[in-house]
Amino acid sequence: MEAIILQILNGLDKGSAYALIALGLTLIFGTLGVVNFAHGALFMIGAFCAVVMQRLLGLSYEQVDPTKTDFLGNPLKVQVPYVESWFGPEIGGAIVDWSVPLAIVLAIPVMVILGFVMERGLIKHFYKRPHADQILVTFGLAIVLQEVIKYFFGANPIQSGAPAALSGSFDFGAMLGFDPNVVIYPFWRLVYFLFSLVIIAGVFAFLQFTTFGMVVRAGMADRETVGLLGIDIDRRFTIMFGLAAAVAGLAGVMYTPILAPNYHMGMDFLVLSFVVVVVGGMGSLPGAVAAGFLLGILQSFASMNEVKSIIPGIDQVIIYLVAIVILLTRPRGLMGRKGVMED
Amino acid sequence: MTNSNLTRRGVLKTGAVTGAGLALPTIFTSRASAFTNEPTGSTVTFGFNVPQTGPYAEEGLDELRAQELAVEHLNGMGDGGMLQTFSSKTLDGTGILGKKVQFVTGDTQTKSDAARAAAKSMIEKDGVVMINGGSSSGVAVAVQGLCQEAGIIFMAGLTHSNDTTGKDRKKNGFRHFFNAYMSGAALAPVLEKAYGTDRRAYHLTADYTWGYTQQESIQASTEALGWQTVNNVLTPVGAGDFSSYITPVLQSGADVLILNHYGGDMVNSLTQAVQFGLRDKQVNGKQFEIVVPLYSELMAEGAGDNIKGVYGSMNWNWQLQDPGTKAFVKSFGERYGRPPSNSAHTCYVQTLLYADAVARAGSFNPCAVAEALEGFEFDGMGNGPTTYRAEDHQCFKDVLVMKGAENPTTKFDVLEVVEVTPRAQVEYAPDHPMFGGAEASLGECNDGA
Amino acid sequence: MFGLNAKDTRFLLIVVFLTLATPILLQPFPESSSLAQFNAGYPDLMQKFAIFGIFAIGFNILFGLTGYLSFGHAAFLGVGSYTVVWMYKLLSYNILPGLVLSIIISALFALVIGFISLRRSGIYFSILTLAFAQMSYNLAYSVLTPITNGETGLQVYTNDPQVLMGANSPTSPHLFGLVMRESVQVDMGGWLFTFNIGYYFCAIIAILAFYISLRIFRSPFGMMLRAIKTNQTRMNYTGLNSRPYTLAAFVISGMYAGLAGGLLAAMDPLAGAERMQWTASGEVVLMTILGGAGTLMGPVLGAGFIKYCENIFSKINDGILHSWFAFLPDGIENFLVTLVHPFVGKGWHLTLGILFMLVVIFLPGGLVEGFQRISRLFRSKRVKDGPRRKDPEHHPKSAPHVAE
Amino acid sequence: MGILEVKGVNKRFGGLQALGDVNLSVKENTVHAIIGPNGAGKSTLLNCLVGKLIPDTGSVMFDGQSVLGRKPHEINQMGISRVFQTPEIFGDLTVLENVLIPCFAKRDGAFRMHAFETVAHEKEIVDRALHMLDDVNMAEKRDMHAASLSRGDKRRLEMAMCLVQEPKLLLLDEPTAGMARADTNNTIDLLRHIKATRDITMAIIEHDMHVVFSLADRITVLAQGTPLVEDVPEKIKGHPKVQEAYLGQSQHGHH
Repeated sequence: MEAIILQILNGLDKGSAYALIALGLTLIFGTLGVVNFAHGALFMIGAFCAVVMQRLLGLSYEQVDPTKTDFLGNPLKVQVPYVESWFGPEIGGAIVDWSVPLAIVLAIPVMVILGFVMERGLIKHFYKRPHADQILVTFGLAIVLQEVIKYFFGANPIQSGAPAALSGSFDFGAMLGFDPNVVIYPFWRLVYFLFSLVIIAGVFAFLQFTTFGMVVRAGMADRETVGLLGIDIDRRFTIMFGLAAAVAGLAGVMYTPILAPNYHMGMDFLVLSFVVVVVGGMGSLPGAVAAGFLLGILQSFASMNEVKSIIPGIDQVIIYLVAIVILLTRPRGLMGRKGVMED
Repeated sequence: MTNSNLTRRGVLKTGAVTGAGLALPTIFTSRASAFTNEPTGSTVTFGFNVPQTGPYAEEGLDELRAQELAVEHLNGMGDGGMLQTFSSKTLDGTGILGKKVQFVTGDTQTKSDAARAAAKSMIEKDGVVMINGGSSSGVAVAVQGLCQEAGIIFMAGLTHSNDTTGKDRKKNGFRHFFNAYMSGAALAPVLEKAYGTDRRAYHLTADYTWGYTQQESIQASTEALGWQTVNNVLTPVGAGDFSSYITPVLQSGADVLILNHYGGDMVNSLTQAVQFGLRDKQVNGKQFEIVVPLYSELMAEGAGDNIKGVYGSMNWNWQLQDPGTKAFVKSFGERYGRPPSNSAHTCYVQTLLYADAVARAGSFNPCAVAEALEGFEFDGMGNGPTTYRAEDHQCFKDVLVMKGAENPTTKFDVLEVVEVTPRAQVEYAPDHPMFGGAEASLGECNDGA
Repeated sequence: MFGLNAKDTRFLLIVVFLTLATPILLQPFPESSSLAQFNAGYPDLMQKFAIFGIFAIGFNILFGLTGYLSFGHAAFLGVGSYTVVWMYKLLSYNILPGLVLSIIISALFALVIGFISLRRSGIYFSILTLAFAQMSYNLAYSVLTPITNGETGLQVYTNDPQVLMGANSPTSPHLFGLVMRESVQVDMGGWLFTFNIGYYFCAIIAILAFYISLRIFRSPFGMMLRAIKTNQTRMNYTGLNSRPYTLAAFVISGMYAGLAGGLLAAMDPLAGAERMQWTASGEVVLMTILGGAGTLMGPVLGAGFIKYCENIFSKINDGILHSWFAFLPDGIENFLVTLVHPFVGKGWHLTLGILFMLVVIFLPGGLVEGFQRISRLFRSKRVKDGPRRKDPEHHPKSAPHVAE
Repeated sequence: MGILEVKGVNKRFGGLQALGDVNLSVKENTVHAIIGPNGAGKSTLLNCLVGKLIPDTGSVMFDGQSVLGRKPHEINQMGISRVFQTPEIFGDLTVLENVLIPCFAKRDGAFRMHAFETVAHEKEIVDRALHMLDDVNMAEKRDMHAASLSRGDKRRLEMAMCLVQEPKLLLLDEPTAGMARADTNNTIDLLRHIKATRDITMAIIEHDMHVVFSLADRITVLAQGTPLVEDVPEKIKGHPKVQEAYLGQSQHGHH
């Protein structure tokens, strides 16, 4: 029982990341009709916003510490972050410590602008091109983005931890009355789960309750008609692209304490997120979210020793297996609309 | 920084052949030369095959730095590095056998296929006499096989799997790096001292060949201490999120988690295990502990604070205090502004060892070189007295047991040496069952002729 | 000749000539010149050109003609390689049984995967093929290690049965004694040419593969495949069942991939699991698009281009850059090296990505379209009023006479 | 006994009765028009004939065989060709290839692995296709890309693609929808020409009364999914029920 609860928790957490990425992907597909293979790269760039923030806050000057030596036997130059010398070691240290949440402030404008530039500069020209062309050009873009990041940040994973206050864990099982020390859960994963719920709710509320969202939803249903009403749907779609990029970026920022960012994480997540979107049904926002959580939980269950001992390697293929079964039994995924992406 | 003049073919450069070519095409198969890529000009070309793209690119870069440095030292540039401390004095800083050393590089991408393609390109196009480097066992075994077929010498880089000098050992291949068995043998006494003999270990193992051999080795040596192995769970390579594999650990009653992971997987699994609070727990009345049997500096750096107090093993570390290490660290550090990693050390040392073997053999013929390396005993290369065992071409030397430092001063000393396990403790018979047993054989030397 | 019209025959003969002369054409620079690093006429790379050419030609039969974008073709490549190595292990180093079997086994694989995946179209099809290929890769890398030797790659051990191995049989891949890795080197006044048996074996198969693809392009079957790409509704209402056509195309292209995989192992007796990874499938997509999907020659060009970059372009390191710009003043030299550095050597992926985007954006017909445009430019300069210009909107990838 | 016999066909979509007890008989070598206001069920009926929809009850017999449960390509192979409201052609192929494909389909059936034959060597088929193009006055456009044709030419090409199969029954779904008057007249002429030169049965679904009355031998009026009357054109024109249900409210002809 405890094992099941734990795996559900793990699954929800994995699922949050899948759902957030898939949500952005679906927003782009649903509004613009574009299949964006560079979406994984957006997630990756989001994660690197956290790295950049950490480095910005960690910007430091050198101070020679004569009592210590470096590896060559010279007096050690100690790096003192500016924030620490400005605000004192305590507050300064806390600021550096909170760099991941603070990176949200950086990620939102960066991602929105990146989204705008991508849409205006590239994607716009592909609305009328076949889906295969869209896949290919965004795939090319994904390669370029990942190589650029690699050029600046190298190939190693770069750790950026959660703030000390949130980096511990709590005994979730004991709270539910199970044996203590069994169902343990890290704070940050809970934060990530709640954060993703907030974002998902925010996106839905935005589409549901604002005029802007209503127009966009109408545009998703029938682009031409909305265009006839004299509404500048194109500009709104640009904004949607920025929003989708921001969602992917935020998903990336907050994920860094769980997964140390590296330049190829975008490609790793790309395949997965596409499977999620397709399982959910192309163009269906609730479908994307549901499929994200579903696949996350299924993957967690498949990783259990009990399951793996019956079917070895099931944890490596479960996602794909589920995708195949769903696509064959429900041609348009869980909640897909008819006629979408079938030509 | 000009004119490195890197890619020139070693073969067929002599005036005689070229001159004859004008009159009549000289036709010959590779049989015509004495051995593959026999250097006939005034230079000899080495091939450095390291990951330059993909997840291990940084490690490859560090290996490349070290190899460049080794070439400079062989050619008499720079301060000579370990040449000054090396026990064999055949090399004099004028190249090898009067030939200047050049090198070409290849990108393994940490994929067997790509590594072989890069190696083939260096053998066929650039005419290299040896290939050095690499950062995974799969690649090492694949390239070693290729070099055996092609008839050149292979010096493996970072490869830790028992198979490289075990069931996949080859007459043309040599390994300076230590292996999983040695890690287990070196770690066991330290773990016993730190954690006692009554422990229950839970293994998470990367689901591929290296993971299997390391897990097998560590399990064997910890069980010899009296530890129990509660479970061994295979995790997909690049899983990213290891939570579903970590959460069952506490329930299992284990009190030690052994992470048979490397690279990005190690960074993530260790970080996440710490996040799940494993190290704060008391199980069976004992403090819960994590062990990472194979460490690398770059990955330790990636894991940050999470590594504090975690035991692991290494082939070599720049913090050693012997003269060889000091000379190398100085040379490398002044050139690149950072201390060398242990895979860089291996690649550096192997380049010198190969050159020395050629000089002692008086020939570039791989069979002669192999003979010179087999059973070769040397010192002054950082690991104390070392032997290349003739039976399996594995180097035997002291192994380092490391621990994540509590108070690192820079990002370079996040690990500290806690024990130098003497060589006698990590030795094993060449027909040890983990190394292919009696069936494993080096085969015949191939010089391509 | 060969059941082709005069134009196609000429085209085929040119291809045959180029293929056979490759060892000479790819060594344009004498060994001692500093440009020798751009020579590509060494066996391994030439073999790769031919083999990935076959892979891309086959992929093009599916993607170029029917428009079905498979992201899982690398799986067949891997299956082909594993088959050949297993035949080495069981029988002997003769490549023939393995190659024949690799085509058969990959055809069976393609039949099963195609039968299931082709129940869907568009991106759903792509995802299904991707899912199958990733499953194959993940399993081959880990759980199936007893069959595939996992990460290390499947290879031959001395204790393998090799029941057909005689005392004097070659100990590396051969065709009835013709050893694949043997070469004849010819040195001609500083130029070095390597004529490798393995390459010529691949080249002959590649020519056959090309010929078959040419015949398919010109056949009613090929026309049906193009019809499927442009309008499946009309196809069905014309009394044609598109499913068996697409399945046939899928299986044929799977067989090509299996053959290519088999040849990889025939040239180099090792089969790595990475061959099946989705990025390997992506690579053949890149090759086909870069060269020109739906054209006959495009995929081969694309394959050659990418393999050239991977093996030659990637070797340009800073030292070489410095030697190029050495004649310039130091400041400018360093500036230029810094500028070029990210794009060459280990940064070649970046160049590839940018190039690929440019091709998709501006040259939907790939490199072939680029060549056509250039040659049209020259032609229209010569002929004053110019030939009738084609509709700029029309993409040559679907034109019937795609041989150029 | 007609070549096409529709008996008691019902089709519901959720709560909507799209077709209610439709009976229809199309006699060989006649032009039979089906008319009705928007939403009368014309398209649903057509889709039931070609295999795109399966009726809930009833039977559809063509040439003595049931078409129900067969796929569109099987129904085509039985001898039914279809012209769409917006011409469905192979846009990326040349005009000639567009006509070649139905020729192959007619000769070789739904699938044949003719990968090693050469299109250009199939003299008989190429001749037949060229002859057909001649017949619809498109011979000189044979090498053009079908997508670059004018709308009228596309319609003509589609017609040629259907006719070259010599179908026993040609279904036309509003063949003049959206056309200018001149194009409409051209199409009428083309259809008349077809009717005059071949033994062919046609069923036309049409809005445009001008087209219907210039071509049809018999007319069925459909309203709310049920046939109202069926008769010769002259009778239909003056029929009060029709006036009331259809003509009265949609005198504007085509939309």
